[in-house]
Amino acid sequence: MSDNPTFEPKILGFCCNWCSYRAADLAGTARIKYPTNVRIIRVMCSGRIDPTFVLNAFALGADAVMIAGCHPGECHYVDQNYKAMRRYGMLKHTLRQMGIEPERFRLVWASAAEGQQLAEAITQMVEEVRKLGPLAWAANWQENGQRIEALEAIVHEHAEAMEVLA
Amino acid sequence: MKYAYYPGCSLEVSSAAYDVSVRAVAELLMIELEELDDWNCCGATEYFSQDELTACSVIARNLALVEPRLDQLIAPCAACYLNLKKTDRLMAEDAAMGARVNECLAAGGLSYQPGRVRVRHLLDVIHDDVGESAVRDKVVRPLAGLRVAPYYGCQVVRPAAEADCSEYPMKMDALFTWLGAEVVHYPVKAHCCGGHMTQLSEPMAFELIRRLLQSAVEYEADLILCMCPMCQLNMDAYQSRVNGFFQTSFRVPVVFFTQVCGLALGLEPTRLGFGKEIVPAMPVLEARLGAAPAASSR
Amino acid sequence: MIQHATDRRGSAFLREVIENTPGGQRILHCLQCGSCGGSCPNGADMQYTPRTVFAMINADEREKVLTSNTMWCCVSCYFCTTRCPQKIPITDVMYCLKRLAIRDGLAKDTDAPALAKTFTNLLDKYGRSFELGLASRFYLFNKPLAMLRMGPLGFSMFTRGRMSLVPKRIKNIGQLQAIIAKARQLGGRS
Amino acid sequence: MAERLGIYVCHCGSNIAGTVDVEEVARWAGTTIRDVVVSRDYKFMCSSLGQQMIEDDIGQQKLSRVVVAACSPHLHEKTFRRACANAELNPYLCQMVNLREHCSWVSTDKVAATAKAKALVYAAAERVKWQEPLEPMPVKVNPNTLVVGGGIAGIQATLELADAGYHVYLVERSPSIGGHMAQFDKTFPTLDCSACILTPKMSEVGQHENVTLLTYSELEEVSGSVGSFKVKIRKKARYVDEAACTGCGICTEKCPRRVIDHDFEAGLGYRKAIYTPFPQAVPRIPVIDVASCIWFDRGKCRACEKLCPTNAIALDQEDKIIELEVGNVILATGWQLFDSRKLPQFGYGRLPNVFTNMEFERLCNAAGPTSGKIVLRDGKTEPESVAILHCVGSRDVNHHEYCSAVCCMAALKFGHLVLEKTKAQVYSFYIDMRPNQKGYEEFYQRLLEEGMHFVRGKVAEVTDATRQPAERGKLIVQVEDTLLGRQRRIPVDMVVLMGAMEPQPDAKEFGLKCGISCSMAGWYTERHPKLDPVATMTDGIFIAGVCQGPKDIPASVVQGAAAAARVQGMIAKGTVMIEPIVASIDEKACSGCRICNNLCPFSAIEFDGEKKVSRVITALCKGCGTCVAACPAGVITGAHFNNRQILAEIGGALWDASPVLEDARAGADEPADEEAESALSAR
Repeated sequence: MSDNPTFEPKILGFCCNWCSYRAADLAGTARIKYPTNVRIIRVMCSGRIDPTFVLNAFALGADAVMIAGCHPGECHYVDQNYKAMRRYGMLKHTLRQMGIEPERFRLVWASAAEGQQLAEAITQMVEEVRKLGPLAWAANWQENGQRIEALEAIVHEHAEAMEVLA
Repeated sequence: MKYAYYPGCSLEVSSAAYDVSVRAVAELLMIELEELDDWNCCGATEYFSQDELTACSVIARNLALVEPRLDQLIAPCAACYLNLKKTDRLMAEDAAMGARVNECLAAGGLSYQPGRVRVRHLLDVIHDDVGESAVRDKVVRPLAGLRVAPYYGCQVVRPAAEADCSEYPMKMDALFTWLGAEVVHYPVKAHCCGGHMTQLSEPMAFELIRRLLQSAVEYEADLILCMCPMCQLNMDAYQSRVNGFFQTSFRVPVVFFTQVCGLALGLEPTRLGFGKEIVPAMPVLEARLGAAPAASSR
Repeated sequence: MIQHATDRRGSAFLREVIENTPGGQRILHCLQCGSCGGSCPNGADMQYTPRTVFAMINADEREKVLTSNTMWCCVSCYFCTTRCPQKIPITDVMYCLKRLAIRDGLAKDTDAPALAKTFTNLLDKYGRSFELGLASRFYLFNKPLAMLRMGPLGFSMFTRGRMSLVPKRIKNIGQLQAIIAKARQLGGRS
Repeated sequence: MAERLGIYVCHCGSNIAGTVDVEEVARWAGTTIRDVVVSRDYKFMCSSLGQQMIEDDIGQQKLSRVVVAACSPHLHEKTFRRACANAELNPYLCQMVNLREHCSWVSTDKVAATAKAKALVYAAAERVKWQEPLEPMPVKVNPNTLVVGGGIAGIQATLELADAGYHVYLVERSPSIGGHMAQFDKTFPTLDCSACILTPKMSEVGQHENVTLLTYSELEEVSGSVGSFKVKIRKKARYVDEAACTGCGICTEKCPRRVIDHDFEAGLGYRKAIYTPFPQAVPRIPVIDVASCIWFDRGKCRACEKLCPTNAIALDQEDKIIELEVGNVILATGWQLFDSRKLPQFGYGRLPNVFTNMEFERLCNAAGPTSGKIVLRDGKTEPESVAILHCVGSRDVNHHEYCSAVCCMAALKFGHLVLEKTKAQVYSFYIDMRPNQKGYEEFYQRLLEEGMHFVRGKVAEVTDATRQPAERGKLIVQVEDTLLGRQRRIPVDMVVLMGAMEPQPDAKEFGLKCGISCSMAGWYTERHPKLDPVATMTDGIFIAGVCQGPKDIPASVVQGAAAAARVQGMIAKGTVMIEPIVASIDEKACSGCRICNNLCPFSAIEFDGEKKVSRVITALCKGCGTCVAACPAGVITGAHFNNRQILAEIGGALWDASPVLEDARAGADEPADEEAESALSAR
């Protein structure tokens, strides 16, 4: 934990083309201000987000990753965001095993009209991650002291993850 | 059903009639009241106009005193009801404020988690929790022929229209229909009685009181039913002075809704604190309902 | 954001009121529609209707507002608050104005501060309010003449056992006073 | 082989340059990012000069990839793709960076914003290298169009298209077309009678050879995409055989069950259990309201059946599902009236002589329940004074924050009608008077002359609690006259509440069916608020009228016509090019596990039992990419969003974050090329 106020986390954001990316556009046209830490990548649907993308982002030094999609039941592709939701649940568990705090990986819903809400979610996440301090996962996780316990925990955590999926 | 009970200062002496009738009616309707031990005054509106934090802390002490096994608190006085509710909400909505209030409570070895206690008014407990059929079953002396004007005042229905509609509340109307009374349409039912203005500016306060009395007369109500000590005091105790001030001749009995409710449930007038009101209510009650038939009464 | 807006409007008073009223930033949204002034049971007696006061707050007319009778006409009936189409907590703004006026000794032609003080003094002392004590002290010090007129009322109240001669003190008054002391020390929103 | 990149950073005037140091970004990109051969900044990239610059570079510098850092791709991606195409570069080898909406407009700190801009440009540059030339897929445009909603906007759209010679299916939920306009008496500001101008259009729709009118029907399902939509429509049972019915009206006349008409007559009039909503209804074929019909209630009666001269009554009729194929869809689903009971201080529903605006329209209407006489609830007494309250449910954050746009003018119209038809005094209680279209201000002036009272103030309450004898038997309107700064109590006989326009209760679900979204207030979202107001984010779906936001008749007509024009454009083109963003499966590598099969909501993935492999049906695939992410063998590719491209983008976006660079960055604030490279080699 560091409360170093000068630390500027680097956060990667995945937005779906139809709701959240347009929400981000709306935040812009409405000139709503939020921190510059999040860099947004556009995919057609949150369902496209492959867990490897997230792991890769962390491996390349992202301090956090945000996934934003349409609200449940409002997916442009009927219900693909539910698939994103499930993958998210599983991935969150896995990441915890790897010593990554839950605050560093978030799934948010934002309709095309919710620029304000998306901006707020981003602002909040940046503040939380700033408190946590740098992740530098790729470098740290090798020497991560808790690794053994984490590995031990994996077994029943995995069971839980499966329940989330079921 | 068990509830913590916060009588409030007025119910101790000046509005004892409210207190006794509340307890009596509650008992009959199986509303178990457990008086808060060593509660303190809520500060009415007076503390908020001086110092918000002290106001909230003083009020929060009472919320903190509610036993963990109870999660609802009944306050019959409108001002107390609002203050308790307002403080709870303020602490919940403004986390910083909540923290500071708790810091103050800590000085007295207390603490309160906002939202833990749900503050209720007896009227809405009778209407929602006890309910129509249970009430109707208990009626031994229907109020047939009695024309009542239900007066809700301000602070139970506003600002949060939680206990009832903030503009045209109906729960007391409903209750007295169940009790067999004739409920008159009383357009000013949620208007202001003047509150502490009687102490500050009589012309202002008297005009407000006049509007309430006049409307009751216009709609030919036999009496006005109150659910707040301040309202009752203003309309009852000041009625003669209002008459003096406007050269009017109002003579409208103003009593607490629990008193008349008690009658319908068969309780003895004496057990309901009748006779404490300045404009006597018994004459009109007896005229409409006839003397209490001892047999059926409890 | 609030800071920004108040600075832009250039009214220090606006910021002061917003900062001292829970939910006060809604004042920025006043449409000057007047549903507050229309709703107020004492609106007719107010020097300035609440709507006008909001305009004056925007115009930084601090002294004029705090010496006016507007907030002292407020009886906390909350009609303005529930009807305001912009969700401005008007009654709470009035409380804020009362606090500021009392704190800066600007309250004019009203006994409200005195009444409030007498009331809370009794509360601090006994933990309960005490009508006779309140009435006698308040009237004695503020409107001795009115006291005579109150005589008959007091008497009829007394004969009906609706007035006690002795104040009641709560058991754990020490605890309450400790809490109050702490609150005073921390200093409340004024 | 190394690609040759061109980077183009747009100032967008000061929109981007104001918060992002665009020169620096361009300079930096040129020196830092591999394979960049040109990197420029320019005031307005989207201008013809800007585009020309790009085209020239592609030719002269032999660019193989282009990155344009400007605004949202949703705004200008087409523009720059076209520029590339002009210079014989495949448009899909151009990538946009959203510097304006996602960076400059949302940031204040120029240094931080510039850093973010660099990362975004880097990401795009890395991604574009992996992009592949694609060809958009041509789709023939079905010339038939579906219009949903038979109000004035839908009618206008229908006629524009039908007159142009194209076939239109007009679907209307209620038994007749006409919408709210059919209920009105006069229309502002010209005061011509609503029926007189509307009914001709209605019958035109009814008789038009190019129009298939489906009333008492609802859109159930929309599938497919622009050019070739498939729609399912539920034709609700009318219990009347449309072919046989002549609309003679005997059934209605003889029907013994009379009920209050809450729809067309706004509760002021009656109708029969079998009815046509109003005399000029189109079609003039009645419907049986099952809820009030004696036969459906008690199994007796059948009067209509017995007396129908053409045996058109069909009590055993059932709902029908109709399937249609259309190229485009126009939604003109309209609005509903705010429920004034939500503002109890105005007493609607409690005080008899408080009316809603829709009730008042019917009172004024010569064909209405009082044959146009303005009278109190008792049906006979003419009011001596009328109060009209503006903004009931509008401009009120407790209900609707927006302004309903039509109420000021409607209130003036009402005022005029009262002054014309009665001797009454009329008061308008307004917050702000907004007569802001052609001829509207003049109408306001006219009412000032005609003697309408105007009180600036939102009414606090309407009450029957009197204070002076003069107030007895009146409704007292209590208000602060904000221009006098004084509270007033004005006794009147009648109060009219100008209720807000609200979105249809099912607007949201309905929008989802068609793949379009709603604003926070619940109105359909247009593609661009100024430049593309009738198109939506979904190609081939257009919106018109109030469903897009509160507006009056002229504005609705304009939108109806505009939407029709857009559709005609599509039809005239004959074919539309749709984005080739679809999934494909490498059949040689597919293990046939079938995990992907059930993931597709459009059943665009079929399983080949012979070869034991899955295959994507390109025509059905909408390109969401869920199957791509799900394939355990990684043999499904999502065109234009494949793993290589996205991973490259991730690497680029984090070019300055990679731990490998940590120390290096500590030294030089400007990393040299090989550092940038090693950052990427971490991938």
